[in-house]
Amino acid sequence: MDTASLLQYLVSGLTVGSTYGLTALGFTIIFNTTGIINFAQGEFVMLGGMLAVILGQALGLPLVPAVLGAVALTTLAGGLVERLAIRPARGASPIQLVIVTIGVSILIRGLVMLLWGKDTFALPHFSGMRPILFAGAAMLPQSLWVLAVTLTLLAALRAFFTATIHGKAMLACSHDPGAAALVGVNVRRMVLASFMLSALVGAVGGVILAPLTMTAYDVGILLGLKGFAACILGGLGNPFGAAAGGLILGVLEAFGAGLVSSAYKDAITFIILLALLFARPTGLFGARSADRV
Amino acid sequence: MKTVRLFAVLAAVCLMTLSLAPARAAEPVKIGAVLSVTGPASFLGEPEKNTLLLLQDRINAAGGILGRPLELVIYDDETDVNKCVLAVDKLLKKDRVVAVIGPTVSGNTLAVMNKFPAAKVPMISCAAAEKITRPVNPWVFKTPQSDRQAVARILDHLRQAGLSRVAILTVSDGFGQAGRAVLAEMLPAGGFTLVADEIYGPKDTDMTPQLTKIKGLAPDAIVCWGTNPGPAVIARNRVQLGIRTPLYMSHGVASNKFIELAGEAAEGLLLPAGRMVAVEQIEDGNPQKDVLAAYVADYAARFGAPPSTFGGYAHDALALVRAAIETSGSAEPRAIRDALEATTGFVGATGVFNFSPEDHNGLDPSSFVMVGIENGAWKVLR
Amino acid sequence: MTAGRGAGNLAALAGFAALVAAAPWLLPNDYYLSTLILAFLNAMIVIGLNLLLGYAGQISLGHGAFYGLAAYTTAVLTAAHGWPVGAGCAAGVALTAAVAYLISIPTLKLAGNSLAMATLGFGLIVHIVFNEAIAITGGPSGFVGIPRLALFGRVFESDLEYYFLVGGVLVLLAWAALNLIDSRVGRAMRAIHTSERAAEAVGIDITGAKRFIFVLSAAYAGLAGVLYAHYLCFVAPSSFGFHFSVTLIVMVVLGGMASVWGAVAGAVFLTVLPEFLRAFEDVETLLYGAILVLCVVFVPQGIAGGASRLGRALLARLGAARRPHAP
Amino acid sequence: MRPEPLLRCREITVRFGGVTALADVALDVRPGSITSIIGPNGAGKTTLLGAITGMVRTASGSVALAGRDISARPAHARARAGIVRTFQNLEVFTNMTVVENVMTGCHRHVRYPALAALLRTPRYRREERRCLDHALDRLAFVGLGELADTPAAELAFGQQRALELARAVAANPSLLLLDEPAAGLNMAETRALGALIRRIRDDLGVTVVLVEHDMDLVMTISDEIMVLNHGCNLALGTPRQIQKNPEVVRAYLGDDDL
Repeated sequence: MDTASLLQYLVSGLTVGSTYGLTALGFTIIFNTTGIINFAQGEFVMLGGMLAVILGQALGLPLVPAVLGAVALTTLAGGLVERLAIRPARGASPIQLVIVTIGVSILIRGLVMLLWGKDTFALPHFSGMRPILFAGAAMLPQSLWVLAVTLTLLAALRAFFTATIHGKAMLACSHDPGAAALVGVNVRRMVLASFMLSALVGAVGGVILAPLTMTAYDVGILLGLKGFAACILGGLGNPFGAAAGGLILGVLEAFGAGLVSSAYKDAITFIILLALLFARPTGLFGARSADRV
Repeated sequence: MKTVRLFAVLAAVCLMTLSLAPARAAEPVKIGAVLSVTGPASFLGEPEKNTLLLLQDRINAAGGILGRPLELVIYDDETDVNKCVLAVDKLLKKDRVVAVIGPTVSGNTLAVMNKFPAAKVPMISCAAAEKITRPVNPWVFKTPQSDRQAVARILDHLRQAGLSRVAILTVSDGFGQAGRAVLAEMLPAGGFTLVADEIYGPKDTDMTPQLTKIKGLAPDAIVCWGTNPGPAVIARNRVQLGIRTPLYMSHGVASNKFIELAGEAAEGLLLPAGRMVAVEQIEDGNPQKDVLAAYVADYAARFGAPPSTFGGYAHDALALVRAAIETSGSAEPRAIRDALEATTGFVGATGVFNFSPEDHNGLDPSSFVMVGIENGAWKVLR
Repeated sequence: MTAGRGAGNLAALAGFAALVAAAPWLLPNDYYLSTLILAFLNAMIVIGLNLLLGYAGQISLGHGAFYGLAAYTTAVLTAAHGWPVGAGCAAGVALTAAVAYLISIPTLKLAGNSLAMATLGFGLIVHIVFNEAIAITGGPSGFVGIPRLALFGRVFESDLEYYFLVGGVLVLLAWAALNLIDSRVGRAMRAIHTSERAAEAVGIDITGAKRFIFVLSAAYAGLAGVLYAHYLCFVAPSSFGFHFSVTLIVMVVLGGMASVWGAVAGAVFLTVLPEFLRAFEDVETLLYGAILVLCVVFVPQGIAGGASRLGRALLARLGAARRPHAP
Repeated sequence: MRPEPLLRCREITVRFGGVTALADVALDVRPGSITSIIGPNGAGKTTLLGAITGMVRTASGSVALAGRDISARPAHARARAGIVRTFQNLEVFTNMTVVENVMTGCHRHVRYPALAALLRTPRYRREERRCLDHALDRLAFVGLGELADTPAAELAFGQQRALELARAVAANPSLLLLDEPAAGLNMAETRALGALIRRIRDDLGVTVVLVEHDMDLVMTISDEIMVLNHGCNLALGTPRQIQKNPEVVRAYLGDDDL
């Protein structure tokens, strides 16, 4: 096994892993504020990508406004989800809220399918498709975009949750909504903000990934699944853990496919993930107990 | 008292209508269809459904079948085997159709096939698997070519180009699995060396690990068996990794969507495809030319885009049933089946069908041509 | 009183059995029988899953895999190895229970989201094996040639016969679940749901009780799985994936947590609903999602909880005497 | 000559991370006695109950019940051996009725295989009948007989306390550990509780260990009192002896305002 191949596996793994990590970040935001696992998170990623394509193709917008528009619209959609589905179900148990998010994800998928059909679309690469070569491995400029955006978002979220009053208020809502309300935090507004913020993060992920992975109405399912796995692996509630968990998953898959068996690459990944989970039930970087359903 | 009388009158009216119904002159010919209009195989099922709707209007505008209007009952199985079974039951037991078109995918077809001999209704599947018509089930037919015929075309081309060490990269769904089995059988039998047998998932978005591994084995050619969007990703990854080995695709990507998705990375790729991908390039005198030209033009006029070759499977299925009803002069299921089995020289969108009691597919490799992609367009290779 | 509730259970069970028996004569045509057969099979799994999730409070996103494991086991044994159907079915359920037992050892140490992830991972791994072990399972395009169910020399050929068989098994499984809930084991699992400490304090072996209920619930899924395999005579991996496991959870919650009849209602509702929505074609998916959301928002206690609340409200309206109790 | 103790704890040490919660604590409980454990907040009283019942991992030490060492047994096995406890925060099973709560308490002495329950065998019905009668009897004992079919979640706070007691005594324990049973009760309720605890000992023959802050209750009903301070044994004696013990007085005044 030559080093160039190994390096290529690593590069591929990190690229795919960023897609999982980006989705996982969105899970973290909503979980940290509400304790809900948002099954519609993958749908936010899909919406970002699809809306960018639609704005670009149907309305003929150039790439940058199309991307910004897609992110803005998806953020709005996140707010709508909270107002129309989550807020009316107030008082429901966590598992019922999970069912609500499952319903929402199916609804969003159905709506996108109805409006724009079942085809797959590709978004143009941001900085062209000429691969960057180093040490025998090839990487697309878009992969650098993805990695850079993942890291930037991660740093921004860390800063937001630890350094700003809003971020701290959102965390407080998850720990004890009653107490948070007592000290003057508007819990409802925080929940709304968390949905919009995570939709925004999801949409940014969606538009940045769409050139590489292409997009269609149903890409959110798999991303949501892998994003959830990344979250649990990294430790639920920890943005750093979520991103790291995503990267680890991606790298495991790439090496599994390249070195062991491409047919069983997902099985290999999940076996390792389960082994890690049994060893550390709260995830690799998780401190808080994660015993919510 | 009044209400009772009212009910009595209503009941009498209902009874009369019921008893009169069968006596109406032009009772429609009911043909059912189960297609994967949504779900993973919607890229097949949707054009199939559109095609059926198009043909229904065309047939009814021309006076129907045997002077009776054609009524299609189309159900979507969502590419789900349970829903497919339910839909077939509904067609056979509730709607009482005289023939069934579909299902779209092989797995669903295999799941429902055994219901048809019991119901004594013919089925014309739009799925490709060989197991559908081999061994022959008297009540089951299919319109797509078998993978074997597509692979035969690719092997001919490989042989002419003098390529012998071949790597295959197939998708882990029913389509890829069938192609992989045929490739794994026919490549060694044809004197080729199978140097790599890699798999990717239908939803995977990056195949560079598999291609890196293949690159390291330095094959003469790569054959990829899948349907959109996977092969487009593979074409792009191939360019990204700077692989110059010729890449053959399956007929599963023979639609303009593939060229759109793969973009520049599609240049120079080769694949076997039905003649429909490039109607204007069909040689004069080929009987399919007129059939395809009319179909493509009508479809584009109604749905705003040219049909994919998959729509042709449904086109031929309905056209075959219609012809069978008209030759036998009866819309009874058994008469349709007998007439279908006796059909020869029928010119369809996919090829020329010659059914017999031993062959319920009726196509040969000549229904495929090898095409290449040049400057973002299909080019038939001769 | 417990004895009183036992009688209530029996009455409900008898009513349900009568409804199941009468249904074929109430339905306009045979097609609905196949829908009901699939609905009843789902109901079996959901009763089992509700024991685990609704009563014991342990989530599983791997029940689709148990369902599939049993279906594939009997499929392979009967079709490829010539086992009698009865033996294949027994082996299918037994293997599923055995696998569930092994899985439960590491898995049930986890709780909440970690447990969800672990069972989900197990389900995905099993699904990948169904897909890739082509020599045994037939791969993604499925496994054909499974014989129809034959027990004691009798082949269940028609859908009507099969319907009565599946309906009968469902009534039995519901009866057994009701019995279990009102037993030492049933109280133990409900105790674990509210407070593991308090359960331990009265001598309940938490690990043992959780493991038992996990295995039992997998066996329910397994029984449904073998009946499914010999009904369709075809199995494919896509029927047993992540999506199906999630649907099962939705059935539990929508039907009503901790309610056997809720499980049946949830399974039948969500199996039949798409058949009704089919008329809406392209809007179907959208409507399905919207209905899920609306159900949770407006009937948070599930169909069973909603129905019993409605019933109570009606009773109160009618002035029926409710036993007063001190504050 | 003292009789053989029912419960005998020796050198119990418990550490949470770097903090030593209990250090070499010893405790003997005479059969048929009411023994109280008191001490300032944070003295390790509840931790000691946890160590006895096996819910808290001990670093070292031994626990013996009726002369048999049970130190290695998990919590549920110790409960089966006869040590049953209640909790400081109410731990009523809110998803059951009142009588079902108490029937759950019968877990250790109602015996039939799960298969018997699934198939509703005669043995299952016989045992369930017995269990129900026993539970109703215990409910009546604590004065909740009228509320058997009420959902447990609908009970008032004091009633939930009584229910916990009924559930605990339904297990027919040989040793009952009560963790602050008077917390949150008013004076009248506390007096009734004291009488109930006595009846549990006198009528049901259950040995009681009581962790309690309410000194009136402790002093009235205890036969023997053990004082813990900073995780160590501080004193042991009758209520009268303890009240006069200067170290105890200092521990309370110095550490806490109780």
